Amino acid sequence: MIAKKNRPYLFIAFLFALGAVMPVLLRQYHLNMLTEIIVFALYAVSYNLLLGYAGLLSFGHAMFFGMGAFTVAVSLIHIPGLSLWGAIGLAIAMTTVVGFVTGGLLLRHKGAYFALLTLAFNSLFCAVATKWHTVTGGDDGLSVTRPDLSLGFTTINMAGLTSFYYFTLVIIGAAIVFCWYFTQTAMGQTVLMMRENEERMKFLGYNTNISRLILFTFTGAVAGLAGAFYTLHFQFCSQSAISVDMTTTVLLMTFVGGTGTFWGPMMGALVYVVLQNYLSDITDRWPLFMGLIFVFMVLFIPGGLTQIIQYVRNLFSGRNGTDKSLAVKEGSS
Amino acid sequence: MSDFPVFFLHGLAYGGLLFLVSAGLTLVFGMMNVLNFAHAAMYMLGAYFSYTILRMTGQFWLSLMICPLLLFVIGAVIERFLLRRVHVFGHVHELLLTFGLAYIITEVVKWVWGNFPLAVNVGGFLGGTVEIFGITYPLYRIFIFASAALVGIMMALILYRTRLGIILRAAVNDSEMVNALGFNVPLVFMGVFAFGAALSGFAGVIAGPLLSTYPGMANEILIDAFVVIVVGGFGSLGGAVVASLIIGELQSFGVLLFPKLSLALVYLLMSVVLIIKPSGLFGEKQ
Amino acid sequence: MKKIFGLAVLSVLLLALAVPAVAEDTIKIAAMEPLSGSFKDIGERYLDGVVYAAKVINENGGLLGKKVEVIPVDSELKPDVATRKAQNLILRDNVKFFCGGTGSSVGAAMEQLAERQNAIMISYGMAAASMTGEKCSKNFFRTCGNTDQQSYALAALVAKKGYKRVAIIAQDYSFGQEALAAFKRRLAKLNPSAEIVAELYHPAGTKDFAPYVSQLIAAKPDAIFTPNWGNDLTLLLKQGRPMGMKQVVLSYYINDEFTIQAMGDDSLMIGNMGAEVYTLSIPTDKNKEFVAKFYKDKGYYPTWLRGKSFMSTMFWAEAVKKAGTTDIPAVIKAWEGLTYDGPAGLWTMRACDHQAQVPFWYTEIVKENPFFKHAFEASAGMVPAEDVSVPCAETGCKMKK
Amino acid sequence: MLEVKDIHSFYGKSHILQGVSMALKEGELVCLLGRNGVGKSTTLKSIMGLVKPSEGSIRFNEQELIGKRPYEVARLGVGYVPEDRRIFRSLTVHENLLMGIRNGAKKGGWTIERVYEQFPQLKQRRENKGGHLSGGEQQMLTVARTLMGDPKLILVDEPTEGLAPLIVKEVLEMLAAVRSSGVTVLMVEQNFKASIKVADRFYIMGKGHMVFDGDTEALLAAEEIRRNYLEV
Repeated sequence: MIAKKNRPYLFIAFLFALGAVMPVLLRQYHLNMLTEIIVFALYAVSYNLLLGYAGLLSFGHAMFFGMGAFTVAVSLIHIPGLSLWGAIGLAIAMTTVVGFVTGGLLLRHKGAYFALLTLAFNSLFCAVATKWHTVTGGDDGLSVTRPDLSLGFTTINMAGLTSFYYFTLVIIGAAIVFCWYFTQTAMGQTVLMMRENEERMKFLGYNTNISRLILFTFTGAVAGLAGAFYTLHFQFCSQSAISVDMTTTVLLMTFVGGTGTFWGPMMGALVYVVLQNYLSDITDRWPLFMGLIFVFMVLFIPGGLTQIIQYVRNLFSGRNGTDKSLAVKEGSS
Repeated sequence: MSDFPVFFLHGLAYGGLLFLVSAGLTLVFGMMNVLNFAHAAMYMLGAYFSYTILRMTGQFWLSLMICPLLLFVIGAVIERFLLRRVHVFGHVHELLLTFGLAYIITEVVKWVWGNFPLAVNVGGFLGGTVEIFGITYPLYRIFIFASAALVGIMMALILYRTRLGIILRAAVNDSEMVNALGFNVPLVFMGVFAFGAALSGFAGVIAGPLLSTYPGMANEILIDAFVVIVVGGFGSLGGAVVASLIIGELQSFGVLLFPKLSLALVYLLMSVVLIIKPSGLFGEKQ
Repeated sequence: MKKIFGLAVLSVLLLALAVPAVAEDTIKIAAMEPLSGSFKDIGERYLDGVVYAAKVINENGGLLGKKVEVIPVDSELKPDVATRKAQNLILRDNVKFFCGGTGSSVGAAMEQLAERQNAIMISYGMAAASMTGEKCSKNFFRTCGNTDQQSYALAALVAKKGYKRVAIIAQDYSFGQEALAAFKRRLAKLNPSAEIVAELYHPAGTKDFAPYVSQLIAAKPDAIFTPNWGNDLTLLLKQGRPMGMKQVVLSYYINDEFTIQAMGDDSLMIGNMGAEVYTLSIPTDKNKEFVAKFYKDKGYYPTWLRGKSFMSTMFWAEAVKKAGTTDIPAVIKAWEGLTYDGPAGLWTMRACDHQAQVPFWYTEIVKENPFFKHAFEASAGMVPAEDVSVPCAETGCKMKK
Repeated sequence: MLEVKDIHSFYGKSHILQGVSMALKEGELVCLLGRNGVGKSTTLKSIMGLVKPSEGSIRFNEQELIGKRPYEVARLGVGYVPEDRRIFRSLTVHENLLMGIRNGAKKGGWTIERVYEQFPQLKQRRENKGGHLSGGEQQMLTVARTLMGDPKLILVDEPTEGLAPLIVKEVLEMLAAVRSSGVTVLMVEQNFKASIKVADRFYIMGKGHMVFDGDTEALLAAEEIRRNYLEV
């Protein structure tokens, strides 16, 4: 048996290996979908750091996703000769700054107030993106072409799907691992404990406001990275990347996957993208299904897919009874 | 500025409608700390019920009475059987629940009534016009403001002149304590939520003839109503009154004075208020 | 254990993606329309016309010996959604032809995608002039009029009626701005003495039009021109009329039966005028025959949207027939300069910008009409194609061939 | 009058009460002592129905309280004076007192007039907003508000926390007076030196369960218990 401590690393390694062989196994169409899943997985992971770890329900995460998406699109169009790295770097820098500034304003509130404010701010950003036609393309959006990837010793053409898929796998994969690592660090643990007992943390001398601001900025930058790849993937960016819908999308993914674990939201992203691709082909009433899934899950499986999997696993391993902890998890808020 | 009075009237009418929509929202938010995403969907439901009643009877006043009652019942059922169940899980789950409900209600409406705008005409006395400030002005717009004023005064009387009002205001401060003092807070909450729903239905009936009734009407008003809450102060009824009127006038005069900025003005106002007074104009510090 | 279980689930889900699709021997054309959301009724009517055209083609022996298959795609009126789905269709089903009528933003994004993926995008309703102007592409064809042409047609109507004071109002985004600019340009040329007494822009989806209406009335115009559509047109009239806005309204899409119904009051609409590429009351024999056949088949009329997408699809089929192949470069080449003599007159696909040169049909809304119980259009009059044409040199299109 | 038997309560995942038992006789003033975080407040909340024990029983005048909601418990005659006072900040003092009257309470007993008589300070400030009162006044107001409901038993959570020594004395005297008027009092305290002057009997809690039960003399004698379970 492998030491418990090393299991996550093994898991990560396996995921990368699995990802690496996918272009051989999958047809182009599915590879395309998988790329989208990976991008959204990072977006969902970043959101879960806020919701699942710090207990902050934000309705404004698309601000950062969209900001990253637009930064890449606008900079690629207006800065001739900008490299892929440069565009991505700009997106991260931009979202870090925006995260820090908005975080300073918004984090003065908690709970439902925070949710409401983030929603209002998201609407503001979306309105600006729609109105500022000369830069953002307004309703028409912006089309971009992926530049080639320069690695110093060689240049890789990014026009094809497979090469872009590998690029996504490596960069986004690394970002996800970094997020996971973040939760294991002292900083991450601080945030975790903060959710459980903020008063006690304050008592012990932690500045919870600063911790929260750092986390908010960090998740913003990560979402910005996801947004950057969203533009690169579709080679297109429009105001829907920054719309409130994009926030509800990530909320749904995170919630369906389960906020209780780090890996749950990734599963949520996968299910969401697959469902969206098939359901919206089958029925034009898919918002209804989305609503039903939401209500059903809130009422009966608040722990998301993770909870179901845990339940099934418990059945197999012969442990009886459901895990009490999930049912009362949010009880104290 | 000879147009001043007319544009002021325009602002009052739209501000009044905004208040009607946000009053229930802010009440529920203030009392129960639930940000009800389904509020605008219920407002839409009110408009559609009204459409059907008008088609069947042609009686606008009748639908103005029946629709809020229907929404009251729907609100009570939602609170009793859905919202209360997730209350123990905290506000995240409450928000998500109302969020899902908003989707469901919107889709059901599209299913039942179709996807295109429906015409609602008040007709009769209210459909007429009056001469005011030397121009012809639709009476209905004045009626909107009058109903908003009436609702506002009624709510203020309940809150500040009755024992129920004391209980409600106490519940805003600390609902658990009200419960521990021997009041059936769950019942109070159910009543508040249902009343909020009824108000949204009332607003829907009023809005139908002005804005026409269509599935997108919910989302369009929701963000405006949220901005009213942010600007006015979380859960403050007086704040909602002031913020609704400010936003109504801002949009009206904004169109006249800064046509290029009209959409952004509202958000600009919100940002300024947030920076200067984060808890809103009339909000208590959290 | 937990991780391994998760892995198993993940792997199964991933492998489930790899189910192979069955290839069919049809010519596929994907119709990108909003089939959910607020503009569903528009998308569905456009789609209806495309499907009907495919039926007509298939009943007459198909295209190049194959059946035409229409794939409805819900664009949700979002360019990102539309391109994502289109991309999937290209990768999965090898679809090469796309068409659509709703949302210039969707059209612009599809134009780029078509160029990148060597496909063809056909617009029978997306009207932004720039798509065949500075943004033009060899992979993009527009069979309907564009904002320039449509504004020119309405300016011609205003000049003909002799209105001197004209107020204009539009949605504040590229479509509205382009439409107003073209209208002003043309009117100044056709009738230099006409005066624009008010020019207003409002956000798309405005709820309260009162402040705008007051300004329109204050300007005391003879007529009001607006390219507004959907609820923005309904509310402008519905809120404006009771406030004393009595003037004739000239609009792009006045002949939309849904808009007229949504008013709920015919008197708001009677007297208003519009101009379109296709409208039900075109008094030609070809059109009467088409309307009669369609009505017999479906039990309802091929109102403007259905007619436009029908003719557009027929036009495309002509091009494919002429090319003799579905090979994209060949179809592009065959279509350039091709003409189609359909129910709405003679259409010519111009090679320089892929903008069809089409006549326009103007109508006035009247109470009595042979089609509906509610008010609808009177018999249409024609504005010849030459009168609304923008010369190649003025479009701004530099097509890379 | 009140009999708590072997109750277990959870707060999230943590097992806070691990078999707490205690009993109160009518007319007693009992003080529950113990260090921070051992579960004193949770015990009161469990009685009040604000926290739901998973096992055990709580009987008040022969009625089972577990499973009852807070307002039902209150209607049986249990008053709750919470930690950090929790007056209604935006209501006036007078309105706060009105909130204490519950429907169905028997007439007589505590009336507004009697409360103002007992607490003249509150009368002076009757039109002031609750949020504008001083700490001591707020504490008075919470107790007075609870008395308005004519409780047979009141649960008082750390009434002296954060108050100046002079006010502490005043508050404790007030509670003694309440007891003298015939109301049974269960008070949670950390400040054992102050409470020793007013309480008839003491319970001391260790982590999640009782470790001591006895009167003042017994407590003074049990030096080891005091050293181990009370603050140094």
